[in-house]
Amino acid sequence: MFDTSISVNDLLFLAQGAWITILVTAISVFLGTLLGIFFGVLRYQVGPWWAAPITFVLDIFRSIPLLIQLVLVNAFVGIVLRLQISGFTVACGVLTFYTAAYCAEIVRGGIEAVPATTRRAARSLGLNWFQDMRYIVAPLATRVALPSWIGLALGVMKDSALVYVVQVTELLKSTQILITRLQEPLLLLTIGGLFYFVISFPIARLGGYLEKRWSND
Amino acid sequence: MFSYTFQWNQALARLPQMLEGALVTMQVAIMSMVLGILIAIILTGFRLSGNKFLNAVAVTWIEIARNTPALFQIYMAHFGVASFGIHFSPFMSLLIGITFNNAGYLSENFRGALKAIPETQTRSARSLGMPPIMAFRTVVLPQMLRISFLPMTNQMVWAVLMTSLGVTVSMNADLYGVTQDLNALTFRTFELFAIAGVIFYIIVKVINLGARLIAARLFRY
Amino acid sequence: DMLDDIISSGTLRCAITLDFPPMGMRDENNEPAGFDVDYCNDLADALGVTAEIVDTPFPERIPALMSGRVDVGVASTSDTLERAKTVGMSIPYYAFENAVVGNEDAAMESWEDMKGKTIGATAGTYEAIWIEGQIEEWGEGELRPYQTQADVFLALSQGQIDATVSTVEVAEANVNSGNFPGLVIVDKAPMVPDYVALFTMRQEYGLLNYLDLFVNQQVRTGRYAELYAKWIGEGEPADLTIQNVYR
Amino acid sequence: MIEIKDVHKSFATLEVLKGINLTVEKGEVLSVIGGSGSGKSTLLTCINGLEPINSGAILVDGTEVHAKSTDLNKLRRKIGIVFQQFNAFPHLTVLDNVTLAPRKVLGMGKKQAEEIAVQQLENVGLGDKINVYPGRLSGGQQQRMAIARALAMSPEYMLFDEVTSALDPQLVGEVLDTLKMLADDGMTMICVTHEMAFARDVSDRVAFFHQGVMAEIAPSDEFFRAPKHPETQKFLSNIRE
Amino acid sequence: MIEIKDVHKSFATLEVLKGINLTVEKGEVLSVIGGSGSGKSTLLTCINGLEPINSGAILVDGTEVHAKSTDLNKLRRKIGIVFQQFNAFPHLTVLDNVTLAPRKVLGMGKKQAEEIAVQQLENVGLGDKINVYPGRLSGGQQQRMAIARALAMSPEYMLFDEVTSALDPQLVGEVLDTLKMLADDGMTMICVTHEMAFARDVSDRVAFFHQGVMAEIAPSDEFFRAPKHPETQKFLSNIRE
Ligand SMILES: Nc1ncnc2c1ncn2[C@@H]1O[C@H](COP(=O)(O)OP(=O)(O)OP(=O)(O)O)[C@@H](O)[C@H]1O
Ligand SMILES: Nc1ncnc2c1ncn2[C@@H]1O[C@H](COP(=O)(O)OP(=O)(O)OP(=O)(O)O)[C@@H](O)[C@H]1O
Ligand SMILES: [Mg+2]
Ligand SMILES: [Mg+2]
Repeated sequence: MFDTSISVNDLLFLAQGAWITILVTAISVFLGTLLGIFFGVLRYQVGPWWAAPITFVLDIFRSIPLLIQLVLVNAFVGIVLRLQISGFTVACGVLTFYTAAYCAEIVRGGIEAVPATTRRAARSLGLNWFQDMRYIVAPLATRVALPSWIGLALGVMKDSALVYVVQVTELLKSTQILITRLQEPLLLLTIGGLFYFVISFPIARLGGYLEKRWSND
Repeated sequence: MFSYTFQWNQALARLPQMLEGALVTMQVAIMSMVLGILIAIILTGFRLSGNKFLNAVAVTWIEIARNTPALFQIYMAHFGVASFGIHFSPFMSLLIGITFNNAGYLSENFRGALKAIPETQTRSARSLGMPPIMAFRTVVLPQMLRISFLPMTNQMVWAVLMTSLGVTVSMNADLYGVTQDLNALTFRTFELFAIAGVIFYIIVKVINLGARLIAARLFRY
Repeated sequence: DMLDDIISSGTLRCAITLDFPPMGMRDENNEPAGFDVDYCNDLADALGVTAEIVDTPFPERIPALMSGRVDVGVASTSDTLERAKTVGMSIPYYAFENAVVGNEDAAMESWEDMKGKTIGATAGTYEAIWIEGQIEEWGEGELRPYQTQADVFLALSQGQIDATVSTVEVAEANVNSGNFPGLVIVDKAPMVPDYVALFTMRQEYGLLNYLDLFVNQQVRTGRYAELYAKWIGEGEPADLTIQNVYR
Repeated sequence: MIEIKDVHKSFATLEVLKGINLTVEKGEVLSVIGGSGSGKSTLLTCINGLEPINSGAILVDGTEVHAKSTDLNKLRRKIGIVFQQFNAFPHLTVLDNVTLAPRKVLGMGKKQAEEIAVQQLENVGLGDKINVYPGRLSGGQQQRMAIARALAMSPEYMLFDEVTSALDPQLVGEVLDTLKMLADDGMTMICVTHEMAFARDVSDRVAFFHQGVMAEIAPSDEFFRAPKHPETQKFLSNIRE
Repeated sequence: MIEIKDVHKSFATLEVLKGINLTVEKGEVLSVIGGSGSGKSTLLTCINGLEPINSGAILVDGTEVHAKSTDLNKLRRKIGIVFQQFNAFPHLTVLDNVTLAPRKVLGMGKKQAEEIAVQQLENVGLGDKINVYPGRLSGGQQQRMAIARALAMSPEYMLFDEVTSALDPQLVGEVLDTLKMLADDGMTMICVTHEMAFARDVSDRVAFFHQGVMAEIAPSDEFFRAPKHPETQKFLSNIRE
């Protein structure tokens, strides 16, 4: 149908880029979520005043462009600290905190959405703080937070397109490499976009589905 | 502790240039928001119109905007559409890319906000003898904008952050572009980008603060 | 020092820009290839280690070295004095002539027709800096600094820009590739030949010394000419010897 | 006069009104009671044309509501309606809530609209809340504001759909008093309600809806003294007064 | 025995309890009535230590609730409490709602906990709803489930905070019947309520709260027959029975 010189090899090359994208995303989202839960619970528990320093630091990750975060951290660990850290590690590190910054807010929102009376009922039954968190708050907050969390995970995946600045060849960079050689920008960009779409869309739909399902019961 | 010598003076000397870039960044962000909101309202209308074709147009737009990287969208606005012989300047490409992204996300927000407005509101308005458009404009729209105000503020912040992606379409007048050019000249990477980061941070804080002031003025209920 | 570190680690990490054919590019298996790639491999062989090619866009070359991501830059890097303040340069290992490449529709006769046109270049390169200076002198025209050489030629063939300045080798390779319809080489650019050097951390004298000697050996042994023939083809490579002193 | 003639109405496959016949005379107060889902709200929204009907006809002062030629926006000016909840426009002050329709729909001047609004708000006891936003009002005050808002259009008929059932028990009384005042003034009203005391004391007739059918209608004292339909009896006995 | 001795309690600058003295004997049923904001709910949450107090003391079987040394989680096992709304854990089935605390707090085995739970659920008439989620229950059923859940911990005291006031009128009866059954079984109970008939018929004594003060307390027949405090009289006359 198309007159194209894109070979199976090239598609595999793209798939490899997609794999890097998924890997970077998975690592960052996993670690970032753990950190985010920690910070989110901490923030909720100690109140806005005591949490102010954490809030401030996390806020930075949400207030300056990811591109600058990557360049800065890369320059800092490399040029200033002179540590031999791979670009992949820097990318995952920055994206982890980037995820954590947003995740902490989502977690806090989720906890706050659990009605105080429900928690009072739990504590009144003799459940201690931890049991209340584990058996009542966590499951209920998850329902509230999951849709936003999925949105966040997808956001991180899309934003991971920027890790090319620390020499990580992810999906979009792979696409650009092929464009360099094959000079079929429109077709290649469409294929690259399709890759993103194929990863992102089903997960987004799953989020929508869960949201619907849980809002019913 | 560091073997590296910071040379802040050299970087700070470039501050005026960077502030000029920040102005361009703000310009792009604001324009992309204004256009984005207008288009988002139209797209929302398409989705609620019941017309299959219009709905498909809106859904396609929204899903692409939400499911592909902004960088991709901006790149596409420059190199992708050029394959059809349509050329946009770097400024326009960036503006179009961000606007496309804004419109997609905002439209989804508007739809959610509309759902949150009880149907009785429209019914009350219609019962008072208002035609549909008047009921929408005087009763539904103001409430929708209020519910969407926080998401709109967030989108504005993202629009500012997204301007940094303009370098891929050879945009070098915005804050990030200016910083990168200066970096090519002086290689004070850390210092220059740290300053750019601070400027971005301040811009974002000002937006958040401004939004809060506006909200306090507009939404006194 | 770094020379010892490289030898004992067993790998040499080279920053190479892979969208700069024929110096750095990817073959049909998307593997790195080109003059610079071979040059890096030769260097690794000389050191007795294996080479690792780190694909590095032009604007990122020096940051990549500074941040310890690579050991040596083999990336057609012009040896400007400005850069030498930050990194250490070897003696030149190659020299480019620059050419003005235009889009047919822009109908240019000589390099001076670039005046007032929209000119693209790769951000942070020797050419970009030169063009910026010219535009300032002319007082009209526009520079569009793209992130990669490929984007520049893409934009040029799409007609988004009217012209670019690039090395003769790259210009010819791109024009002859047939990938970019509508490109023509207009003229030589009146620039001082663009000598490019290997670079590494500026305080690593041991390694810099080694690099100087290595470059000279490449010339002496004819490997330089051999690589030229392989990647650039007919013609004469630029003379990198010093008459009666250094062969 | 509101005439409802053999009205049938379905949502998709669900038949909600199964042939309703009913006439409400000028000046009459009719209460409608019945179980949840029996079609009471639906009937009200059909009367002012918010919902289409499947067959039959509804005539208000001789105008057929669902006729193509009827200007519904004009017709609705003479039929005020207040719903169970979310009546207030939260983004407008109490005064703006009330003046909105007179100004935009009737094209009234600002001053005149405000005079009328203040008058109506004072009638319902909200003279001192004119410049607050509805969010600051209690539920009962919001409902009274909604009544004032409807009255500002000088309607000839008022429809009330369980206007007290979303309210705290303490607040019910104030709203019912407002309705009573309206009834005493001679307004033609159809009130869907769960308040039996109100139905008995204020209305001229009471209708009982059961699964889309008007099972019984009778003058109010007769209705409560001697309900005829077995479902009516069951319904009334279930409600502890 | 619950002893409340001169308890003061403030939220920030707002004094909500202004020196409450009250003793509830084992087996006694006390109803607490009073206007909104008079501090009734606050008192209940102080009794099981959910809220700290500013001064005074609350003793449950001689243990001071707010003493540092008191193990609150342990104390709470013998004080069941049911709130006005949002009692159910929506993510757990009815059975899991009831077995959660016995299993996690008392460390009971799954089988034993379920036996007790089924027993309690049958007592409150929910024997057939064991495996549904609370979202599928009516408000009245949810409240009865909450009662069963509290009872599954075998508490010695039960506190009820307006457990019927968020319910539709039809559903109030079933919950009150459950409370009555409990009272008949000899449970010690403090019921904050708006249901005067219940207060009169079921409780031994009735207390009236007014603006953070216990204005009056008396045996229930006396309380309703001859209220002494003027505020009590006003309150009672305002409630239409
Ligand atoms: N827009 C709608 N779409 C589909 N079904 C509807 C719609 N509105 C109402 N129904 C259904 O029509 C039936 C009658 O509804 P209606 O609101 O008229 O009852 P009601 O008598 O007012 O009950 P309630 O006392 O609960 O207000 C119900 O089964 C309801 O679910
Ligand atoms: N957590 C809290 N923070 C601040 N103020 C509170 C809090 N809880 C209750 N109050 C205030 O304390 C006062 C007493 O509240 P309480 O809930 O005890 O009243 P109540 O008698 O139970 O009223 P109701 O009948 O409305 O439930 C009220 O003015 C209330 O606003
Ligand atoms: Mg209804
Ligand atoms: Mg209370």
